[in-house]
Amino acid sequence: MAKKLINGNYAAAYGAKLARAEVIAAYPITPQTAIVEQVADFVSSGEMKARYVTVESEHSAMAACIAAASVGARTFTATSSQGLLLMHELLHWASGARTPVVMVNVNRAVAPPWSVWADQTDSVSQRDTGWMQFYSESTQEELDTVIMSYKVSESPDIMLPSFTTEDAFFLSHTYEPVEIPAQELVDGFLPPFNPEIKLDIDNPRGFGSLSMPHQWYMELRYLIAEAMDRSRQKILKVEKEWKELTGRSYGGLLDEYRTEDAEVVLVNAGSAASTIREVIDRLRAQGKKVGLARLRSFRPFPTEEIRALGRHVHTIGVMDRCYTFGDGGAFFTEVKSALYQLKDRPTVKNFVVGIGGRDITMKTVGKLYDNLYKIKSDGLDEEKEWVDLKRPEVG
Amino acid sequence: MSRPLKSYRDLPLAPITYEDTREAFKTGSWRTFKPQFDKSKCKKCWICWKYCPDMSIRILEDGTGIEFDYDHCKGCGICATECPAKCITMVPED
Amino acid sequence: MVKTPVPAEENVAPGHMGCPGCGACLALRLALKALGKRTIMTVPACCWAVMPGVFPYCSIKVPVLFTAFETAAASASGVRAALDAKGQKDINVLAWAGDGGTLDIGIQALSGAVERRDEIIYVCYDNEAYMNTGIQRSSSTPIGAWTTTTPVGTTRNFKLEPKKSGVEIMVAHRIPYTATACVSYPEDFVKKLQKARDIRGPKYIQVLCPCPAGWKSDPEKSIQIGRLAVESNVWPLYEVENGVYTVRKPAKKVAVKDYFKTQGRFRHLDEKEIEQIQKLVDHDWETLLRKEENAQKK
Amino acid sequence: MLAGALFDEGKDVQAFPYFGVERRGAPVTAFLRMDDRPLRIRSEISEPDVVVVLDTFLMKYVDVLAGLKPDGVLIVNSAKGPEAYKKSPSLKVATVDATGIAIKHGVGSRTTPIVNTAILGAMVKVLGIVKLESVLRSIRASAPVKKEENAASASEAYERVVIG
Repeated sequence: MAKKLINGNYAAAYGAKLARAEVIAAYPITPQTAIVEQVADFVSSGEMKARYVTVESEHSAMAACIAAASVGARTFTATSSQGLLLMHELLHWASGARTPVVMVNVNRAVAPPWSVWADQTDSVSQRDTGWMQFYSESTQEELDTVIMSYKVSESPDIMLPSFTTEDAFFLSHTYEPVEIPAQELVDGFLPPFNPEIKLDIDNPRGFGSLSMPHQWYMELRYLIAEAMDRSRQKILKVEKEWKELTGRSYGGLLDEYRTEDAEVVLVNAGSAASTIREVIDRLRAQGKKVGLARLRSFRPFPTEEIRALGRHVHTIGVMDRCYTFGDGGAFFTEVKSALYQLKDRPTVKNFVVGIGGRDITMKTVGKLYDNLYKIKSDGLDEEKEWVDLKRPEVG
Repeated sequence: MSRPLKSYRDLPLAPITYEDTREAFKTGSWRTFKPQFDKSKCKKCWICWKYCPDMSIRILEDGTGIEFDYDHCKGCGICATECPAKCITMVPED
Repeated sequence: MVKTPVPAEENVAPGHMGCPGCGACLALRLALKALGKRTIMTVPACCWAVMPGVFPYCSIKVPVLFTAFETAAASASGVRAALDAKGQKDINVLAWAGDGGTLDIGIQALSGAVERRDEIIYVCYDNEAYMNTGIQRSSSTPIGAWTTTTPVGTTRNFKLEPKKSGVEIMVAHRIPYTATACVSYPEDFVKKLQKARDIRGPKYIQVLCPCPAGWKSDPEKSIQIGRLAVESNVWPLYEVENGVYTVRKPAKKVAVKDYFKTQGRFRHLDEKEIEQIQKLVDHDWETLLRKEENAQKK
Repeated sequence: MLAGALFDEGKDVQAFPYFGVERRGAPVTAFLRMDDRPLRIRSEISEPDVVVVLDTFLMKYVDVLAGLKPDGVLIVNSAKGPEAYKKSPSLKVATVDATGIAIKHGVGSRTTPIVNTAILGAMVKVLGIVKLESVLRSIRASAPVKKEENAASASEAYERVVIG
């Protein structure tokens, strides 16, 4: 097992290479470009036996991937921000067609204003498209999750597309020591993609045909929902296998850190989780029982795990690096709704933080935990707070 | 795999078809006029067969003429218009 | 077996939902006769996305991927890439789209695929408006035509812009082979498809498909109307192979007026307006002949 | 057109097609719901009081009586008498040769006559829910072409419809 100093983008490219993706269709967009450049290198150097379709837009990238997957090829693409938004029509299409396309999305703010920095609004706003969504905390996790995603997505009882996210610059451009699993290890873990039904001249069929209200549309959509529910166990099973092979795992759907006896817990997705772990250890040293619940999977949503957390932790802060202009950030609304059925529900506050790449520092995290303790003693101050916002001077 | 569809359990993974439309859609019901063939005038040029948008004209095995697939013919009248020997006429549906 | 003017095999089953006298139905029937069973199709939103029937039925007898409106060409590129990756040889990848799906919403993907030199045959079946959604104007609607979005009214608001030329756009992409065709000339259409099949790289054919519903014409006259379009030079038949033009000269010249007479969509035009269109048609025809001459000299 | 006439007479009315794969010539179903008080149901009609069949050829493929109330009304475009379609004693059946009438008045083309205005005339007589002149006014308002011929078809069908 060779360790290398690489950044999140290269990790994603290694994931695609080791997974032996056969068709890549991708369009460049900051800060994802190094992924597609590295994949182009792998293909040109013969390290990847793949076809690279240099499409003219992200929309065509996803169209080409869906088509290639329908022929039975393992596909890979990567995008970010505006590119992901342009793909939106076809994200619905990929899940509806049950094509297990695997993608990496570098989480980047959506314009205007223009911003190439970390923000999860792009991926979160794809929550209704039937794609599985995994959020990485580290470059190593990024590489491993790309490979695991193929095994989950391509299993016959799932057959759903998935994307793994990495925060712009905090992961995509940050070089870290990463273990590159051996090709043989990955080959043993991930069998070739060979779907039962595919575009095949010896067995002609129509893919994606029409169905009227009284016929089968609703039932076909129900199958997608069923598969998404089934994916919860599949993700855990696949991660267990990966752990046996590499010793590495990432906490399943909800990656909890020191929550067993925690009085207050922060829920977070993405790279800031590492900073939070550091702050937790320091506060724990001062006797403060704080914890972290990292949303590793946003789709499928870890409803049961969140409920289990809510049964013993009574003050929860949900960090959203996005905003829905509805009832707060998306992680907040979904965590809160998962907790709603509990007999005595915890207090839940929404911290809207790090929008547009604004840094989530240890100081900020400390402030959040202080605020949660204040809420624990004096009750909820305000349900939603934009943290580190440049506010006019008060009084 | 054309099992009868009764519940979502019978469905394939996605809306992927597995049967053609010959039996399922008898579009012959759309006609108000239908073509009739007079074999005696037929010059066996197969122009009618060539131009049929609905694959509803079959050339006889022995090559002596054609027959209509009234299950599917929509009565558009192209064959009657294009036949150089004028041996196809459109008559009202009975 | 009997010798037939076009290949005997049928790769479209009867029972499809095409209107009586539909040019686009004849076009696909002929295309799949020409290309045969070793063909995989991509079909975006268009009449042919609905005409094959509802799940679980499909009247197209070759594998077909129905795709989003903009993506016929991009999907074809994806199919080709997968076939190559899987080592599957000599399979035609046929993108089959309407005029709107090709020259309006899908032109970006088409341009990308052709510029990438992807090994695909792209056929635009051109019924000259968005017919599946009920006859709205597209960039391929001819100048002078009524549609539901160019309804004439009191302001003479018929289609005022000349028809966008898909083939000339493809010539600008230095495409190895592009051609116009018309369902009224089946042998010609089949010949061009088989020629395209044997040429490497991207190929583009735009086939005129009379549409009784949209052109407000008699179903039984669809073939005659297609012929008049060609003979009046409104829709010249020509090929361009690596920039070299070969133009088919009609035996007899028909006035645009006589072509327009067969269709209700032109009924509102007065003498003067038809005369203006006649001039435009003659001008385009001269331009085309000059292109043919220039290319020969090279 | 019928909806227009009912509306002109102050009724609340809904008119909606079963939107499917409309193709010229393909079988199509259209629905109408009317009442004196505001209508609030927004769903398909599965148990109609009245079924109108414009093309008997369809009866080979579609069970047109499906859901029709036992004492409902069936109006058929046919040159035959009502008894040809009287499947059950409680069913009230009426027939009219709308195709013949339409061709006589030159409504539509010889190969595809347009029978709906003739059928409309018959419906006025059979159902008695709207006045003939309201329907004629509605026909003249919305018929794109041959307004008088369409109106004449309706009037003649009003006279000639046979109620079994």
